[in-house]
Amino acid sequence: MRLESEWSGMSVREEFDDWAASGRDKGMEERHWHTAKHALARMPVESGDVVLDLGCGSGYAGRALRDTKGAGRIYGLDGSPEMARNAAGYTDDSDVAYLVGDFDTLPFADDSIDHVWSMEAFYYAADPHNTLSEIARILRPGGTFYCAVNYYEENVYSHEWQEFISIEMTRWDREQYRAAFREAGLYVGEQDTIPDREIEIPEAAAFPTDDWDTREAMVERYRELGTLLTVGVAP
Amino acid sequence: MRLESEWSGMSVREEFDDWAASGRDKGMEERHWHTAKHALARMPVESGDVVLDLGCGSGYAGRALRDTKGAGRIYGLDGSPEMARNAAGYTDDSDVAYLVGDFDTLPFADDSIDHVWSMEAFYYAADPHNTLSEIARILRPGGTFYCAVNYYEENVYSHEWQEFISIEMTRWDREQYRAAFREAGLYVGEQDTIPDREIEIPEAAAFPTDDWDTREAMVERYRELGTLLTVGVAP
Amino acid sequence: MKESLLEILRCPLDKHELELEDAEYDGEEIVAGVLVCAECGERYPIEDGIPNLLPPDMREETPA
Amino acid sequence: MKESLLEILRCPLDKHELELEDAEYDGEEIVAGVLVCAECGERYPIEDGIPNLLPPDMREETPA
Ligand SMILES: Nc1ncnc2c1ncn2[C@@H]1O[C@H](CSCC[C@H](N)C(=O)O)[C@@H](O)[C@H]1O
Ligand SMILES: Nc1ncnc2c1ncn2[C@@H]1O[C@H](CSCC[C@H](N)C(=O)O)[C@@H](O)[C@H]1O
Repeated sequence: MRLESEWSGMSVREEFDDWAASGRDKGMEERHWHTAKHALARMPVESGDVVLDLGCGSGYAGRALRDTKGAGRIYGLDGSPEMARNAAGYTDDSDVAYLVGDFDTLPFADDSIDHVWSMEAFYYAADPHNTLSEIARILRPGGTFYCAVNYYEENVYSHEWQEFISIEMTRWDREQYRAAFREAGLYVGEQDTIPDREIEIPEAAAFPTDDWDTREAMVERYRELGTLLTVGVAP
Repeated sequence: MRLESEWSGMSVREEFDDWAASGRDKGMEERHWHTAKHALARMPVESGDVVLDLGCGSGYAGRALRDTKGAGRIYGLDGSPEMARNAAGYTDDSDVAYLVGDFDTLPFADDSIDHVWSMEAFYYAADPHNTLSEIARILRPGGTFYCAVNYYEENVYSHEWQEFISIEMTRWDREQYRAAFREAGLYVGEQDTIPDREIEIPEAAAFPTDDWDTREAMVERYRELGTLLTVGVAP
Repeated sequence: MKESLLEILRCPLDKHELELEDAEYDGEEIVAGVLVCAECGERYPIEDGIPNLLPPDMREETPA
Repeated sequence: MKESLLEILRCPLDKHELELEDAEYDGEEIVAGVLVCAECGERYPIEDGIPNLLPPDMREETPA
């Protein structure tokens, strides 16, 4: 991990426009796909459903739901105009659209969305409790919120990430996620950690690497801890 | 697979009392644990919650939820008195209790259960739609029904099981499970197949075995298809 | 079974409350007795601490 | 964006409906225009087909 930025006080727009411009949207897509695809496969999306991808980055997740489950319309929302522009550039599908917006002020009508997806983005919300209330507001009854994060308390290897990012990140543990969902009026349907079985882990002799002191640590981070998924269901 | 029984018209009680007497409750526990433990880990059970295990067999699943999540009280219901008796014999925990009952007439008050679990049992219900309505009735709002089955349409290797069992089995596909849950008034929180990564699969040279013609078939059955999990959430 | 189970246990047929009769205890455990539906009067036995709430027609069944 | 998005899109501030002004179309796609809140009058631009619904204070931000 390199020190990408030491500026402080940047906005989501500034920080992630920068990431988009340097192609990090595609790098994240590749890495996140290892676990995201398993969480996406679990979603009870029916053909014709409207799905919102919060912090969509390159937008790969929504496009996958359209391909695999016949989702009717996919909206990818991102706070970075450059991310949304990149995402729009990766598809010609007119039932997939991107918009610029912020997690704390979701620009959608009450009960207008069937399912909400978010990968590695929720913890950037300035007020995550408010974001959950907003999600509960826009979901129709029985709609789900699939919230996937690699940055969480039990994943001790993720704690240092805050040093490299100028936006304040929320680091909840598993229980705090469940409690916050319930506080916002969402039922908790499941919680799980999804291991990344695909990232290549070199033989022991290769350690320390640039990023990992020991093979054990890398195994724990990816094969054991993985991505924390919390599923909320709107009443 | 051997022809265990060719009698017809047996009741759940007769068929499974027989299984219990010959120790098959423990054999099932061992095999089912490979995938059941992953589904159990996902359940949003909080400390103190009341959990009902439908068709509990040896009762291992409920005991695991008490150990790992601090469930407050566990009730295992089974239609076979011998299964319930065996299950009771495997624990001294006074907050774990077993009872004899049928899936179609659940002997519980409305809204009295926090979560319902069922592994490899639901499809024996004489009227599965009615059983789902009964589950929706006894769950409190936000309570979940974790329904895990190895016998389902997409698992073509399971189709022949009906030949060996005298009770009529319901073979739904993934979509039929989701539709039936919704019809009974449950939201669908997730649906997934959980591979069995633990069962030993011999080298190619060992095939055909008693049970499997080819290694590919055995790999598909266990590593790819696995256990179908459908999660319902009570409104 | 403990008495806490009684609080949520209901008659499988009409879902009315059950009354415990002829109870035998071992400490806090009810080891034997009969659960009687306050509405329809149907009787469900508790044997070795395990209540049998099968509807009567399934309980009485004899092997084919 | 297509007009179907307009049906569910709302003002991020007060959640009221938005009216489309100065729209430019490319087939069914709205490629440019302004979304105006029917209640508070706040204006949200559509550029290259992408509506920007950031609240005005986040939209106007300049680099630190
Ligand atoms: N408050 C906020 N509102 C809207 N988008 C935000 C946000 N905070 C962060 N984001 C966006 O969330 C994304 C996080 S990176 C993850 C991108 C994508 N989901 C993936 O899996 O690869 C960035 O694109 C960033 O611009
Ligand atoms: N209609 C019904 N009502 C109650 N129990 C039933 C039933 N049909 C089948 N069962 C019970 O369901 C169990 C299926 S075998 C599975 C047992 C256990 N869940 C495990 O994972 O190993 C048997 O114990 C059987 O007696």
